[in-house]
This record gives sequence, C-alpha cells and structure tokens, in this order.
Amino acid sequence: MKATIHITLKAGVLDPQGKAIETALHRLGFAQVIQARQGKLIEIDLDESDATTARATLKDMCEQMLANTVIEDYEITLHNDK
Amino acid sequence: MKATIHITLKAGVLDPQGKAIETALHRLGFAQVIQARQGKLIEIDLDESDATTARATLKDMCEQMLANTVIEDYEITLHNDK
Amino acid sequence: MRAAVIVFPGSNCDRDVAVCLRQICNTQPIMVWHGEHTLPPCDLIVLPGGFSYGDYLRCGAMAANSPIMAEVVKAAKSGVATLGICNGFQMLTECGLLSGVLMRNQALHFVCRNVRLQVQQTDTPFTHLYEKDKEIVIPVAHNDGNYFADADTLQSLKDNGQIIFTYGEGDNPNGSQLDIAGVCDKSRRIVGMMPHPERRAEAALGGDDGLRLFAGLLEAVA
Amino acid sequence: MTITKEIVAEHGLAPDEYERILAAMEREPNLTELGVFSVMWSEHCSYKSSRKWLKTLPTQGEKVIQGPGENAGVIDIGDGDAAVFKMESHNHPSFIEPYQGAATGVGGIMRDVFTMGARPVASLNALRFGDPSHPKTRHLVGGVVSGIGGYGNCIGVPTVGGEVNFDPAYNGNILVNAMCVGLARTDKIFYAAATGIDSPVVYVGSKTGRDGIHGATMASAEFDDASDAKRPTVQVGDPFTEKLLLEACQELMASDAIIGIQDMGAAGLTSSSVEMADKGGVGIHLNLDKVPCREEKMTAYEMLLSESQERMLMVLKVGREAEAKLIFDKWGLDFAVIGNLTDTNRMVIEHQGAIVADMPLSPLAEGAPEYDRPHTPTPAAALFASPDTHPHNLPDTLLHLLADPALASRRWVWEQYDSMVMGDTLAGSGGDAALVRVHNTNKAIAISVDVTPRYCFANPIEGGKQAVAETWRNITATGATPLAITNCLNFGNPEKPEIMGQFIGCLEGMSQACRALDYPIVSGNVSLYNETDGIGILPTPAIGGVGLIDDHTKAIGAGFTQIGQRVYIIGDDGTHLGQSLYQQIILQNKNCFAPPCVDLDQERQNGDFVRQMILAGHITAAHDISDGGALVALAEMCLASFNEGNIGCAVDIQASHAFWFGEDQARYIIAVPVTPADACAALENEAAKNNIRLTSIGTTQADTLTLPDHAPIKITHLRTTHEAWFPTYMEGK
Ligand SMILES: Nc1ncnc2c1ncn2[C@@H]1O[C@H](COP(=O)(O)OP(=O)(O)O)[C@@H](O)[C@H]1O
Ligand SMILES: [Mg+2]
Repeated sequence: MKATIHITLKAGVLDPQGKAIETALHRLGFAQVIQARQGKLIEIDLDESDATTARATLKDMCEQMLANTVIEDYEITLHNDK
Repeated sequence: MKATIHITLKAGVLDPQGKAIETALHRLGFAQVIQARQGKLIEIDLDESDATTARATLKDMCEQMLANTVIEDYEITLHNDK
Repeated sequence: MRAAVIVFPGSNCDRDVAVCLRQICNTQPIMVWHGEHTLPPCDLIVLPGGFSYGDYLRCGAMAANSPIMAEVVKAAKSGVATLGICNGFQMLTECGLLSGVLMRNQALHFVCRNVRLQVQQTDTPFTHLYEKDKEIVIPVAHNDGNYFADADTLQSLKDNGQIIFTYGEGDNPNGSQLDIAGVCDKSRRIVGMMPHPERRAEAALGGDDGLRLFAGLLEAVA
Repeated sequence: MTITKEIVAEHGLAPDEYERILAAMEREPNLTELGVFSVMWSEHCSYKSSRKWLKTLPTQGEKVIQGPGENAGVIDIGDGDAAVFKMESHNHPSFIEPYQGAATGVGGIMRDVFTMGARPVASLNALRFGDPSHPKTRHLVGGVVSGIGGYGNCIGVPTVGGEVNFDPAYNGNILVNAMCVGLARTDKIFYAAATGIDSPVVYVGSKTGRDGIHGATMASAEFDDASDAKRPTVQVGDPFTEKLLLEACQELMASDAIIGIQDMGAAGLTSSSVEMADKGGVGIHLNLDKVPCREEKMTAYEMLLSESQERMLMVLKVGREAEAKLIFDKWGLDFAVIGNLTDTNRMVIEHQGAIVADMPLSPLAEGAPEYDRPHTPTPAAALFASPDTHPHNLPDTLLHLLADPALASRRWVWEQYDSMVMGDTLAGSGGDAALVRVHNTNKAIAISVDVTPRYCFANPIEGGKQAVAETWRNITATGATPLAITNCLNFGNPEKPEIMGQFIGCLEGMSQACRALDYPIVSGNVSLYNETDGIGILPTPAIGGVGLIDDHTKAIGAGFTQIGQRVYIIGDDGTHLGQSLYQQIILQNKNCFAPPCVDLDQERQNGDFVRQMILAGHITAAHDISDGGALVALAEMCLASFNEGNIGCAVDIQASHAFWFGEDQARYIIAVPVTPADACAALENEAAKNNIRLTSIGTTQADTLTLPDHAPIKITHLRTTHEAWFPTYMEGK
C-alpha cells in the first residue's frame, strides 16, 4: 500500500517559509497570488494490504513523530497498488 | 482558485530526509515501512477563476522558482472554491 | 555536580558543552548515547546543540523520539535540572517539556553571530548569577530559532515569569515572538535557550558570559 | 557490443587515446572497461594536461610529512600533531545546482581530510561569481552560500574564512573552491596504499545510486531500458550521513585494523580501487553483487562510475572485518566486504557470476596519458601612467571603494556559516587569517585563502607570486609562521596555447614564491575547461596557506585595540595604480595594465620583521595592504576595531592618491602602543637595524577617521557604507 501524507501548519501558526514564497512570487510579478503556505509531503510505502490497518498505522506515525500536532494538521491519503 | 503543488525529488535522486525518516520509523517499531520519501507541499490561493489560466500561471511559478527542476518534479492540483 | 550530556547521531556541540562542564565541575560529564534505555543518576541533564538526525523532518523531532528521551522526560519531571541548548531547546519543545515551537528563522537563513541578551529572570538555578536586566553577550547559531506560541501560551509565559532570556533591543536574529531567546517550565528547572552559553565560556573565545550559567548551576543543584 | 568511434567519442576519449587502450588491453575493451578508462583518463582524474607542470612545484620542506599524491597534504606542527589539508573545486556542479553543488564540494573535501585520520577542524572557501548585474548571479550566490553552510554547519565543522569575488569573466563559469584543514597525530596518519594479498576490500557509508554518471548518457541509456526520465547528474549531499561516517571512521582508526583507506570521490569506486591497488602495487578483485545499492538493476558500468557521496573504500587486515562491522552498524552505516587484494596487478570485476572487466592496473593509473600542450606566454602588459592630476576627494573615494561589490563587507555570507562550533575558533572571518586553536593546547593554526585573478590575467608570473605571497602575509599578520600551502588551479581550456601559457606562468610564479618563502605545496587540485561559448575565466590559482603560532595568546588581529597608539606603514610607499581597484572602480579604467611586482626578498624581510615584533609584544594590530591599497587597509582596521568598538585614526601625513590606493606588495599597517614612552622609538630602531622601511602615518583615536584637510569620517558611517551592499543586493532591491 502506498500513502501520501500532507502535513500543514494549523491556521494562525506563523509560516515564515510560506510568507517568503509569497513575497518572492510577488516580486517575480505574480500579482495574482493571494496567499502561499508551505507544508510537507511524505510518501510512504507500507507492507500492508488492508486499508483500515494501514490508515491506523499511518495515523500512529503522524501522532508520534511525523507531525507536531501542537502546530500541524495532517491528512492521510491511501493509494491502491496497481 | 486554490491550488496544491507537490514537489518531489526525481526518481533516483538521493533523499536524505526520506531515508532518515524511514530509519526513525523503523526504530519506533513501524517495521511495515518499506520506503519513505519527503517532498514539499505548497498551497497557493490565486486570484484567478479560469482553470486553464491558473494552471499555466502555476506552471510558470514552478519552473521559475518553486521547484528546482534539475532534481525535482512538480504536480499541480486545482481545487474549485466552495 | 554530576552532569549527563545526551549524544544523538548528528549532535555536534556535545564536546563543546562537555569541555565547559568539565571546567566547572572538575570532572568529565557522563556522555549518554541516545539509544540507551537508562539514565545514570545525575543532577543536570544537557541536551546539546547540533543537527540531531540532520535536522531532517523537523528540528529535534526524531531525537525527541529516541529511547533515552523517555528517561529524560521522567527525570526532568521529577526535578532534575534540564538544559536544552539550541537543538536541545527544539527537542524540549518537541517532547512537550517546554511550550511553543521554534520555526524557521524569519530571514530563512542560518545565522551565526554574537547577540546581546537580556536576562529577564534571575530566580532560576540557571540564571541566579546574572544581574537582572543587565545585557550579556552570547552567540547564536541556528536555522530554526524563531520562537512561536499562541497568544494564551505567551500570556501565561509572561504571567509566570517563564521568559528568562530575551534578545537585546534591535538584536533579534530570527524573528522570535517577544524577542524570546530562552524559556523555562513552571518548575523553573527545565530551560531551553537558542544561544550557546558554552561558546562564551573563556576569555580566548571572547568572554565568560556563558560560563556563569554553568557556574550558577554548580552552586544551585550540586 | 562492439566499440564504435562514436562510443569512444561519447566517452571523451581521443582516437589516439583509444589506440593506447587497445595496446594496453591487448584486445578490444568491453563497454564497462571503456567506461573505466574514460574516467581514469579524464582530465579530472589523470591531470593529463597539467601533470608535466605540477611536477615542477616545490613540495619538499622540513615540516612536510606528506606532499602531493595522497588524499591531502600533511605537515608537522610539533608535539606529535599534524595538520592535514587540501583544497578542491566543485565549479561545474555548483553552476548547475548551486546548493547541492557547493554542499557536495564541502563534503568531498572533508572526506579527503578525514580519510587520512584527521578530524576536520576548519573549512574555508574561495568563490568567484559573475557580474552582480548578470541575471543568474544573485541566485547562484544565494544557493552556493547556503549549500556551503548547509553542509558544514550540519556536520559541525566551523567555516572560518574564504573569499568572494565578482567579475564578468565568471558569468558562465562560477568557481566554488572548498578547503578543509584537519588535525591528526603524526603517528596515526592513514594512507591510501593497499597491501597484503587476500586482505579484504570493504565498502562503507551510503548506498550507491545512479548519481553523476556523466559522459556516458548514450551508453547508460542502452544499459538501462527501465529508466524513462532523463537522469539528473546532480548529486545530493547528506551531511548527516557524513557526520556519522566521520565518527565511525575515527572510531575504527583508533584501532589498528585498517591497512589503507580512500574516499570515493570523482569516479567513485573505480578511481578509489584503482588508486589503492596501484599505490600498493597489488591487484584487486571486486564482486559488485556485494555493493550496497539504493536503486534496482544497477549495471556494473553504473556501479563502477557512480559518484554517490558519503562513501569510503578500505582495506582491512585479514580477520578484522567483524570488529569493524560492529562500529559501522552502531552508526547505522552500510558495511560490505566487496572483494580482496590479489597479486595480479590487475583489476578484475565480477558481477552476477561473470567477469565483466579484467584490466591491467598500471595503464589506468600512472600509465595515463600525459601531454605537453602547446603554450604561448602572456605578453607583457603596459605600465599604467597614473593621471593623478586632479586628485579626487580622499574620503569620498574611500567611501566609494568600500561600498563597491569588490570591497563591501562579506558579513552576509559568513554569518550563514557556523564559525564557532568545536569551541576553538579564536578568529573567524573578517580578519586576515583565521585562527583555530589546536584543542587542549596553546597552539593555533592560521589559515588564509587568496588569489587576485586580475593580476594573474595581466601577468601570470607576478599573479602567481602574489597569490602565494598574500596568504603568507595574511598568516604573518596574525603573528603565526606560514608553513605550507594547498592550491586549486582554475583555468580555461588548456588546448588553447594562451590558456596553457597562463597556467605555466602562474605555476612559475607560485614556485618562485614558495621557494623564496620556504612555503612548500603539499596538496592541490586542477580544474580546467572553465569556459563557456569560448569565453574563459580569469586565471584563478587559489592558494590556501596554513601557518602555526605556538602561543595563541600572542596572536593579534587586524582591528585597532586602543586609542592613542601610533600607526605605521611597513614597506615602501604606494606608487603602483595599475590593476588597482582605484584604476578599475574610481577611474573606471578597465584596461589591462601591469599588476604590481612582487619582490620576494622584501616580502620575506618585511614579513619576518612584523612577525618578530608581534611575538615580542610590540604590535597590537596588523593588517596587510592588498586590494584597495593603504587607505582601504587603514579603514578596515578601524572597522575591525576591538569588540566592534569604533576606534578610528587621525592621519597626520599628506600624500598622493598613489600613496593611498596603490596596491604595491610586501606591505602592512601596524599599530604600536606609545607607552612605555620609548616603545615607538625602540620599534623604529629595530626597523632601521633590519633595513625595514617604516612610515608613521597617524594615531588611533575615538570614533572617526580623519585625513588632513578633510572633514572627519565617522566610523559608524564607514561601517554602514561598508555593510550595505551585500544584504541590499541579495534582497533584490
Ligand atoms: N595543483 C596541484 N598542486 C599540487 N598537487 C596537486 C595539484 N593538483 C592535484 N594535486 C595532487 O594530486 C593528487 C590527486 O588529486 P585529486 O585527484 O584532486 O585528489 P582526489 O582523488 O582526492 O580528488 C592529490 O594528492 C593532490 O594533492
Ligand atoms: Mg581523495
């Protein structure tokens, strides 16, 4: 099973990297940019075929280490193997 | 229009961060992890309602700044405003 | 004072702080490998600076999950004085012993230079040899030292006098809220700070403003 | 597969070189063997254009333990301590991907140093970028600087110095030269030579991927039909793994299990195994099935040519594998016995049950081609006749120079480097030479990296001399004794006679200076073909000098320490404005005039005097006069004043622009206490006795720099002017 995890900063948490991207895009002339935020993308290959178990395991990983839940949210997407 | 951009290392490029995450997950007892890769997630709010234009603009941003196309690939996903 | 320095893969200020502790204590501190499951009896735990696990994922995140950290948390909660310097500060926030987080520096650059610090609280075992509100100089060297916490947390840090070091006026190197350079927990025995006191511990390196912190600990906890 | 002319050409081999391969092999090579020849005979590995000339460099000296020929040079610094150092280029990768290119450059040179048993204690870099207004420059500066910091900061080795220059000649070819200095015990130096038939050959570190397999796009595409996307040739550095590799190697080196050790740098497994076996005069048998790989279905060709980072090759004593493996396991690194030494003098490679390469070693190594390329000497440049008829306002001229990209403060750069980790940096960036204490002793090593490419271009011999002399002066100005140098020779296309002429001229100048100053060359690196669309870089032989001071408490800095002290120039009056920044920036005259001459006897005499006086405690601040001339040097001493105080100088002599802005060599500015009352007289007497020219130019004072007949310049103003350009430029304003 493959999974994609999105880790994003909670609303209201300072995002210096997002801010910097926003400013740089404006400087490059992309005036349409209203806001930019930066997060993390983690792709995991899991030796597990049951989706429910996989999701539970990934949730554990996020809670224990991958995300800092004080400031970050996470979202797990599972992809079925082709 | 909101967009999500995934920036990932090209296949074959060493991913030290992913490797370190993988090792740490194993140490925490997640033996099921076969591989972990880390990428970036950029969320952009764009003042643009036409999907084609938005996509073209985002592509420009990626090529010019957001991705380092020597070693990274990018993937743009558009979300319609609710 | 029996001091224990925890060494993680990628720590690189472990020796520097050990040199400084040896000078103060006259004995070599105990170096404890991150993979250990027991902590030797000690009066001070130091989480040194560096790049544990390369600072990959989030600074301090993987170190906070090391086997030894469970013991460190236990000891710290039972009152053993605990000092996190730079990467060590990041670990203390990651494992919840201190509130707040250290975000990427505002300028998005690593910064290494001397900064002026105000000692805001002198009623901790770490700071009692300093004079309140007097400026001292200690170097910083970090990529992620931009202290962030929500408004309630900040208010409670202020109310409880937990902000112990702030950057001198106009000398904030990273965009930290309220110019915070170091905080303690409510017990005042767990301290995290971005500046490196061990780098300012002898005249040849520019002064002894940092050494006084360790000298203070020797008096307070031994 | 038969080897066609096209395949030979794809591998960068000339037709006559292929004839030599056929003769050496006594048969047609297969593709893997051809790949091995192509990397071993590349300019980078074989030094085929430069070898003849490198042999002329002075490499011997009383303090030299190991000269060129190993991973790094080694010198004796007393008490059983040795300094191990080398400089290397990573120019092309840094142009393609500045962050990773620079980062892996730092990682590579550190491995060269710790391979020899040394712990790296200092890192420096010499950087050249194109015109600041060139569209690529800002991005390249930002990437390179954060890449150097990213790697060095993480591994925990202080970056203590370097240089940054801009010139349109580097628009299409930036230079990223990294130097590393390590410390070892003289009885624990490790070498590459592999000896002992049957000794196990061990691979440690990171896994092998398809990184940086170049010059072979076609061939590898044929080999690997699975790959679709075009494979990047950029390598990504992993400083965290390198830190673990460093610690693991140090742990193993404490035992006596290692016979020989060599990092896998350029041409990876191929060059490391060929070099180890060839130096030991043995043969080597490798089984590639044992090589730890990070990608699937890697071919022998790919494994042999991969340039994946953070890897080492070792030959262990028979039976010591298990204890070594324990150490690498502890640090979480790969460890694999991949072969053994043989008595065949051949390299035999086995993969999936077949012998995929079987080749004689000596043609690969010392039997590589060596060329005496045609060369024409650089014609002499005309002397510059100074149009000093309408002198400009001195303070304005000074401020203008200090604000120029050529002289503006590099603080923006060096504050991104951790310069203090390891707790022994006594002086980092911002002075003449960096000073790094030998841990737990009173000794310190002094290190400086220099070259003035515009001088080298105008006159390669004088330029070569000047580069060596400037590092020598910088080290001297701290009170340390210069001991030896490393170098990184960056030039254009050696197949052009005028470029080869520059190369030979610079080497000639370097040699003269090294001999005159007892300052041998112990290691180095050559980077040729720095050329785009026929435009070559300026000849840039970067020199890294290393010196020693026995008692670091006697060392001094460039900054003034107290007001009321007498300030002198040591050496002749400034006269020479040709190639000066004054000529180029103020007069806007970019013509190629003759650079200042370097009188090596005078260098030696003046420098030895300065050093003696520093060690005797007579001098409180010293700074050599280089780019910008005497007034710029004086301003820099004000800017560097103790604890960023604002100690200025009241200048009390009237002098011409040539005096203040000439870039004549062999000169210093010093500050001397006026108490006891006869201190200055004593120094003046001493100078007279030694035939040293000493000119009193003023007295240190608080807050301002004043020149006769001009309004005072506030040091704070000097500082804002000097600090402004870099951050403003990098913010893109
Ligand atoms: N310009 C030079 N001056 C002196 N020695 C040099 C020079 N260039 C290369 N060398 C020496 O030649 C040897 C091979 O250099 P190089 O291929 O750069 O080493 P590595 O294989 O470690 O990358 C080294 O010992 C180096 O010190
Ligand atoms: Mg080498």
